[in-house]
Amino acid sequence: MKLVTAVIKPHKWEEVREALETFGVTGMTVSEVSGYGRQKGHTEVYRGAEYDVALVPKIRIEIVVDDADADDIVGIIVKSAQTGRIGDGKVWVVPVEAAVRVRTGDRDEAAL
Amino acid sequence: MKLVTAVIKPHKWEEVREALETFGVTGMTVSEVSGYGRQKGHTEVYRGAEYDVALVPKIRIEIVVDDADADDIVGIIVKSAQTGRIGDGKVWVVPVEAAVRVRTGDRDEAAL
Amino acid sequence: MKLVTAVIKPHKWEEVREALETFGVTGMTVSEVSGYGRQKGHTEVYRGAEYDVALVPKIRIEIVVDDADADDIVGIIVKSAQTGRIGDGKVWVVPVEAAVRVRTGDRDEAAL
Amino acid sequence: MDTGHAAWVLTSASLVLLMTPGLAFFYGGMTRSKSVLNMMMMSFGAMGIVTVVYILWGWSMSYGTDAFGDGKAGLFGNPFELFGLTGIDAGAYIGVAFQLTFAIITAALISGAIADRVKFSTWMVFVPIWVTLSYFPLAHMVWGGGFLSGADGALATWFFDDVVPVDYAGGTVVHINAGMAALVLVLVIGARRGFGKDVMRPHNLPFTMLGAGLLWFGWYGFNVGSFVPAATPGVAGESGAFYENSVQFATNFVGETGLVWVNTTAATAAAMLGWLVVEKIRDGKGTSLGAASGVVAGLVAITPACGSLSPVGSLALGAVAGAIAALAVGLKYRLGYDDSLDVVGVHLVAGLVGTVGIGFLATSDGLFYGGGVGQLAVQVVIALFAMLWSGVLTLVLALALKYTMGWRIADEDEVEGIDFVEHGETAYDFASRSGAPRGPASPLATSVKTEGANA
Amino acid sequence: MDTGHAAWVLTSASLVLLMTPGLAFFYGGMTRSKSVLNMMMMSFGAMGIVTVVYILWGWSMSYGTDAFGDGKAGLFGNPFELFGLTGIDAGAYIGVAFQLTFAIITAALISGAIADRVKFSTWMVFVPIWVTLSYFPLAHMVWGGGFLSGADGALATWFFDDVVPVDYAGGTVVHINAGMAALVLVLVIGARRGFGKDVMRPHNLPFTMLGAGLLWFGWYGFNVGSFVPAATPGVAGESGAFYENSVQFATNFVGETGLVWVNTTAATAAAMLGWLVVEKIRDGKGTSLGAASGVVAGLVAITPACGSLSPVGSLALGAVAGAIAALAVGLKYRLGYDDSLDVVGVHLVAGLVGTVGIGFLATSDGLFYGGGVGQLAVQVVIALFAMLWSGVLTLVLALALKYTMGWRIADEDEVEGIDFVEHGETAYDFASRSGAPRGPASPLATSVKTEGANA
Amino acid sequence: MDTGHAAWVLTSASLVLLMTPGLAFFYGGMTRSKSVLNMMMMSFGAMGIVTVVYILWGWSMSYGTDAFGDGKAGLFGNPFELFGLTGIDAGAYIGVAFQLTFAIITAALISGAIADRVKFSTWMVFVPIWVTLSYFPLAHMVWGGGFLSGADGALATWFFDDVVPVDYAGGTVVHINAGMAALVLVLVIGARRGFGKDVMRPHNLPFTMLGAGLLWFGWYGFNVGSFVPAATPGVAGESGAFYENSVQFATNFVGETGLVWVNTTAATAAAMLGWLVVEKIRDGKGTSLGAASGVVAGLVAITPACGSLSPVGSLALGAVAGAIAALAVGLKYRLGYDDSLDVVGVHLVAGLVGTVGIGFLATSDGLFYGGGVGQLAVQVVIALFAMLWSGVLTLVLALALKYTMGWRIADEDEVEGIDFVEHGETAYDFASRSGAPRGPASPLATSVKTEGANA
Ligand SMILES: Nc1ncnc2c1ncn2[C@@H]1O[C@H](COP(=O)(O)OP(=O)(O)O)[C@@H](O)[C@H]1O
Ligand SMILES: Nc1ncnc2c1ncn2[C@@H]1O[C@H](COP(=O)(O)OP(=O)(O)O)[C@@H](O)[C@H]1O
Ligand SMILES: Nc1ncnc2c1ncn2[C@@H]1O[C@H](COP(=O)(O)OP(=O)(O)O)[C@@H](O)[C@H]1O
Repeated sequence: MKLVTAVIKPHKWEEVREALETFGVTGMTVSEVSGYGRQKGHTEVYRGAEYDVALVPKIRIEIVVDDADADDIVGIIVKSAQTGRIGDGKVWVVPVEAAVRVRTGDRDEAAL
Repeated sequence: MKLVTAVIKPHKWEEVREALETFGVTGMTVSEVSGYGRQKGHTEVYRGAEYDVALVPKIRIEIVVDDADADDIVGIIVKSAQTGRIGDGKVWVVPVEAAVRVRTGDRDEAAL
Repeated sequence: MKLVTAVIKPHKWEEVREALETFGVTGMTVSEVSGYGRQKGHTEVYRGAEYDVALVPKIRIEIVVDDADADDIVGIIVKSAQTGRIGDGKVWVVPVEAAVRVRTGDRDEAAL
Repeated sequence: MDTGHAAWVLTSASLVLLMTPGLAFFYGGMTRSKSVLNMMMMSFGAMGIVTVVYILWGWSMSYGTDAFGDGKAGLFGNPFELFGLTGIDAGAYIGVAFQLTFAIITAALISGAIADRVKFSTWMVFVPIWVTLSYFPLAHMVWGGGFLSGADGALATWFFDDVVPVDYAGGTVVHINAGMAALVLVLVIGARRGFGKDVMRPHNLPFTMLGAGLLWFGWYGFNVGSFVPAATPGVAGESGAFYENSVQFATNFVGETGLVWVNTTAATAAAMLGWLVVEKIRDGKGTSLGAASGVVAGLVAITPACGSLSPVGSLALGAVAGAIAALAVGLKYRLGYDDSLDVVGVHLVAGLVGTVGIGFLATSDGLFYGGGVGQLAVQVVIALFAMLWSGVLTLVLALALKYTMGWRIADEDEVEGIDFVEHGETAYDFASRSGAPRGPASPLATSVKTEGANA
Repeated sequence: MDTGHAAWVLTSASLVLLMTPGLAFFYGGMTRSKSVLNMMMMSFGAMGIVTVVYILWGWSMSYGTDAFGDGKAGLFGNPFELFGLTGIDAGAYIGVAFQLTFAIITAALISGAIADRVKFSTWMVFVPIWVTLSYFPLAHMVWGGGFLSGADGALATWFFDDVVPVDYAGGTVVHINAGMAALVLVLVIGARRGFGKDVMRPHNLPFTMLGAGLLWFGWYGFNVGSFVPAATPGVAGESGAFYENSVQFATNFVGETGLVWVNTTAATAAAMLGWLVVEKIRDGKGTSLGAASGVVAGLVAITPACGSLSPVGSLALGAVAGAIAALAVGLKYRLGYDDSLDVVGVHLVAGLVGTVGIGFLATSDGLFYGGGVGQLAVQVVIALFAMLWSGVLTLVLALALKYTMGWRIADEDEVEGIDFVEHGETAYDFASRSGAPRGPASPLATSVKTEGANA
Repeated sequence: MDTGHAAWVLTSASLVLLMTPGLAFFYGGMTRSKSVLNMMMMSFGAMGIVTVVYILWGWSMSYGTDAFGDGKAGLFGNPFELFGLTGIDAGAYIGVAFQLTFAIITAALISGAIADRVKFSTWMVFVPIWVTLSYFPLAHMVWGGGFLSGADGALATWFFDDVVPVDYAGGTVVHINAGMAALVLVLVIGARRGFGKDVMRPHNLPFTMLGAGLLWFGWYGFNVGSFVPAATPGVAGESGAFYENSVQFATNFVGETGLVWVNTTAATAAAMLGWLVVEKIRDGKGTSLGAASGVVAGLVAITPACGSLSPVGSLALGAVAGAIAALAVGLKYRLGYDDSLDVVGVHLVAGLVGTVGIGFLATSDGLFYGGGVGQLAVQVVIALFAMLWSGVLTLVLALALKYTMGWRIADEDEVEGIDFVEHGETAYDFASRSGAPRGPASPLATSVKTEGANA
């Protein structure tokens, strides 16, 4: 299995979720993170003091998938999360040696 | 070494922590995440407008462990996090090539 | 490629970011997490009831890097995040099989 | 003016002034966390700009002698007569104090309908012009002895020369006026990006509860402070006339203010319950947002009627107003217009319920109390006239601004959040997350520059 | 009634009304974030339902003529005599206004003891019945010339016919009554799931500070507004009688209200410091929750005593009350009953300290001022009687509801959070996290449906 | 004292008391989330300790007969004369009530300058000594017929025997005094760790708006409550003297209080706009923090002047004060001193603008109204004297504490967060994150121990 991790723009979350659902992804784990990269944060002013906000909010998605589906899923995410503007994010894939469903103890493919 | 990642129900955190402590896990990194899966979120109503909340809160635990301990630790987590109801979560294992303790610079097994 | 994950003390974030920038790291993903380990949380008192706070806040940094840079980057993080006091955190490295830049679809090294 | 009465008017003016910050929280809690500051700034901005224009020409337009005609039952007072309050009787200042707070909150009420999407600069231009075109004239017509008062030549007298229209504290001048303006602005400005699709739920309901609590508290000044010694028409203290602290005056004062206080409370409580019951039946649960909304609906409905009803009549009026408003707020989704925080559903609807309800429930001559249809007809007439006046003038002004300054911020700015875009701020920075107490300064913002300060 | 006095009573009634939203924040800040809305709704719900019953029969039961016997020193007034306030003297409305706010907050005070776990529907049924059984009768007995007043035939006169029991603003009627009811409910309803094991720390201490500030502010209406012209027994304005604004009345009014204001402030300040000192000694640190709690403990303690003590005596009473309450709140862990937000530890304990403290500190006849034990004995007697009355009637009612509607929500619902389960809401949605300002609508909630609105 | 006047003073005292909790929110919202409780505790702590010392010797030092000399135009009253308020006229309590609230907020104002870094214990020792050395004497000098009053032998009479210095409600006694003390403390205590480098932005701007709203509301008590019947010098009711409720008194009361209310509002509104305009020009955006700050700057500036200006003059004074303060707050970065929440920039600067502005804008004898330079000169003199007095005494006290108890908490504690370190608490626990409504108790805090409670 593989662990696909995607970092995307928050307002694309809905589209990505729908695209993955359509493809048949039944589960994932999501978290709010901050991104640092080419896309720069903005500047705020408090009583004349300017603050640069270096980071921008992103949504981080983790999905454990069968080896077979990994590429398709990466493709789907890239497609559905794309705006073409700087800051769209990254997707990366890591090998998974084992997975278990806590409720049942089912292992690996059966766990997903 | 391995990286064991577990996504569990928030109110099971205490039990999991205690079980791992008993086993001898001295450290881990925890974060609050949102889960998407068979367990569905609920519906809220604001001035007659219904909102479906698609995600449910989960706790994400990351533990870097010796190869030897990986299976036991996965087992302990599954056991202590289980309620038998949908939404209990997942545990997965990923290979780790190196680990360092920042304070000392100790590497790998010594870093844990 | 490798995925370097670092868990550090929050107030060291700035230094780590600068050190990485100097080295030429152009992007990373950051999140606020809670750490459990040798460093103990503190105790609060509400109307005479004491609460132990088991976890301490940490910053979690994820960087996907070229194989070549992995060790240097780990070294830079360790160096810049070090205070020598308990709780400085951990850094670990995991293999990455693929990476994509969402905006362009560029893959692997080109995606970083 | 009697000193006891004066002490109460000073208290009341301060209470009504507090209502606008209260409104900022009532509304601010309902917005998304990226828009709360802008929502509050629309209220605070109104406090700033309306105060200035009220002192310059607002009082004069409201309570000065008619600008045109024989000076009787006119549309608005001469703005230059008492410009800058120069040459007014010292006894009138206390009336200015009380009245300017009404002008402020009326303008601020409108803001809830156009949350999250309007240029702050356009709002700050809209407000002073709107109060000049719509508020000051209506205040003059209703309370300044103008066209909607009981003065001879006034509208009511065209139909029934013996019936005096009743608007104790502002059902027409404040709520129908603001509600109608809100409706027009929503239609002119359009819906928020993602309306009906994205989730736009309240980001901080305790703030909304706080706002409801402060509004309820302040409303005692609004309603009970509107007591007018029978001896003078017009607003308390306006003329600066002095009343002997006679047994007679004291008895009137104690009796009327006590009744108005109780009625205000009765209607508010009943409306809260009315709204909760509708929710319980329709959605299965009574919500805190519903309770807060019901409180406001009840306060709005009783505003014009608080001097004419019995406590039990007030309970009835409140219950009806709460239930109707609870149903009304759902309509916007059907009709597809984005009255973001339900200003129309609450203020226009409940304002109409209260203004017209007087025709049924007035203990003196309400339909249910054996009175004829006269009062009812007159109430309907002034309500319609107020809607017409406010609607037309707001439309003209809203369109004029649309094609000059423009109302909307850019779509992407709306997504990013109006707080940052229009004010360069973020409402909250809870440095480290819940449960992780040793909060460092949030690591997510960096490198302070202070050139700004040196500019 | 004098107009200056009337102006102050109107202000006071409004201030006391504000105390209940203040309480909603004092309590709401102490709950967990998943329970804050329900906690606030228990207060707002009381504002709704108590207002209705007070207007219908509450005033009549409190200040009407005795339901039974010779109409003297009875247990409660005839609920039907002034039902719906029909036929009351116009001058009495202002008294209704002031008194109904006391009934509201007394009921709301109880809610803190049973936070996080009670069906909202059961609460909304409990409140109106409880005020009818326990509050209105005690108000009648103490302030309505009833069994705990100084009237002949009253309890006190059985022991010492010359000593009049003192409860200036509600030590027995409000605080001992609410505190005792809270204790009974906790025992009947039981502890929160995880009590003593899970962490249940305050989720928003600034809200608790806000609540303490608003309570302190409102309490001036509560205590200082309770001034009663010597001429009449019973509550200010109750009779609607008129007082000449003579030098004599003015002097009494200014002197007594000034003293009560200062005493209220003195005791509150001293209690805050008293609580902080206990914490500093016991836990090593003075906390903000302790300061807020001390403020309330001081206000509670001075409530019955504010008219009888000197400012220095008030400092003493406050310091003692703050220290004792600070120690008392710890007991629940020893005794293992879950008085969630310490209603017993604060209101019952400090209420007793204040009521009994009068016997020691009253400048007229307190033990420390050379008075005999008479006053002390009488104060103890009325305190015990109030505890007995409230305890028994609350127990009966609580058990009746337990076996009919039931009190508790399901255990899993308690874990999930009562706000969602009972009200279908979540208090907060800080869209994107701290430090990440470009907050989009939280990505974690999706797809708005509005059928609900069309139902 | 007239009962209407008394009713207003009671209301005003309560309003000013509320200002300090309001200040706690105004300041608390500006701190980082790890410091908010400590910031609020500095205000609440002042409410506790100042009340105690005010009752013991504060009133006596402020309004007692001069401690030295011929009892005329002295520096402070004899602390033992009315110690513990024993033997004061009953009519004076209401004056004590009103005045003690001024002492509380003056001390609390200082705290904003030294946010996040000061031992709570040192603060609690500083406050009572500071009010004794700096506040009570200045109150005596200005309002107690002392050295800065119009009494013969007073400072002003050395220069112009016909000009009476004007400080209606506390420009010198409160704002210049607190602002100067803040400046001295900042220099003695030093900057926060990371000042000018780390980001220290407000963690909860809605709280700051709430604070501004409550301050504005409470300020009506502050200014309008300072009305003094022409008949007596000194504070309203101080003497307990009784005024016939004559047409004359009523007319004065209504006229003066009405004007003061309107002027207060005018200056506040104009200052808010003035501050926003400066921001718009300098930074491109008007901020909510700017609006809130402008509100306070305007209130500060009009405080001494509210009785002497016309409404239009008040608009002018406010606009100037708002603009100047907006520029002044930037200076600290240039000068590199960490006046954390701009107490100097707002209170000292705007306090000077208002005090001196009277010399220009007073309708009676201001320079712009054809008066001579006399008033202007006198205003400058009393302002300088107040700065000198406060500066010197604060410096001595601050240094004494620095070398005894010490002011600063440890650096690492400052990083960790003063709330936990000094109070053992964390302000917020938003159990589960936004958008994830089924919040369990935060999993991040564990195992409750209650031994503490049993200690
Ligand atoms: N090397 C990296 N490792 C992990 N995350 C990264 C890396 N580079 C970028 N990111 C994430 O991707 C987001 C977008 O990257 P950015 O450089 O801003 O734009 P783009 O990917 O379009 O060039 C960043 O905000 C960050 O969260
Ligand atoms: N493929 C997946 N990859 C990553 N996390 C997953 C995946 N599937 C489920 N999860 C996580 O596990 C949680 C529980 O899964 P769910 O399907 O709801 O119940 P169950 O595991 O009992 O069948 C989800 O909320 C999500 O956080
Ligand atoms: N085995 C582990 N797996 C993942 N994270 C860990 C592990 N051990 C420690 N950590 C993280 O590293 C942080 C510091 O570890 P700790 O034991 O407290 O100090 P040190 O690393 O200096 O010995 C912890 O708070 C936790 O976030």
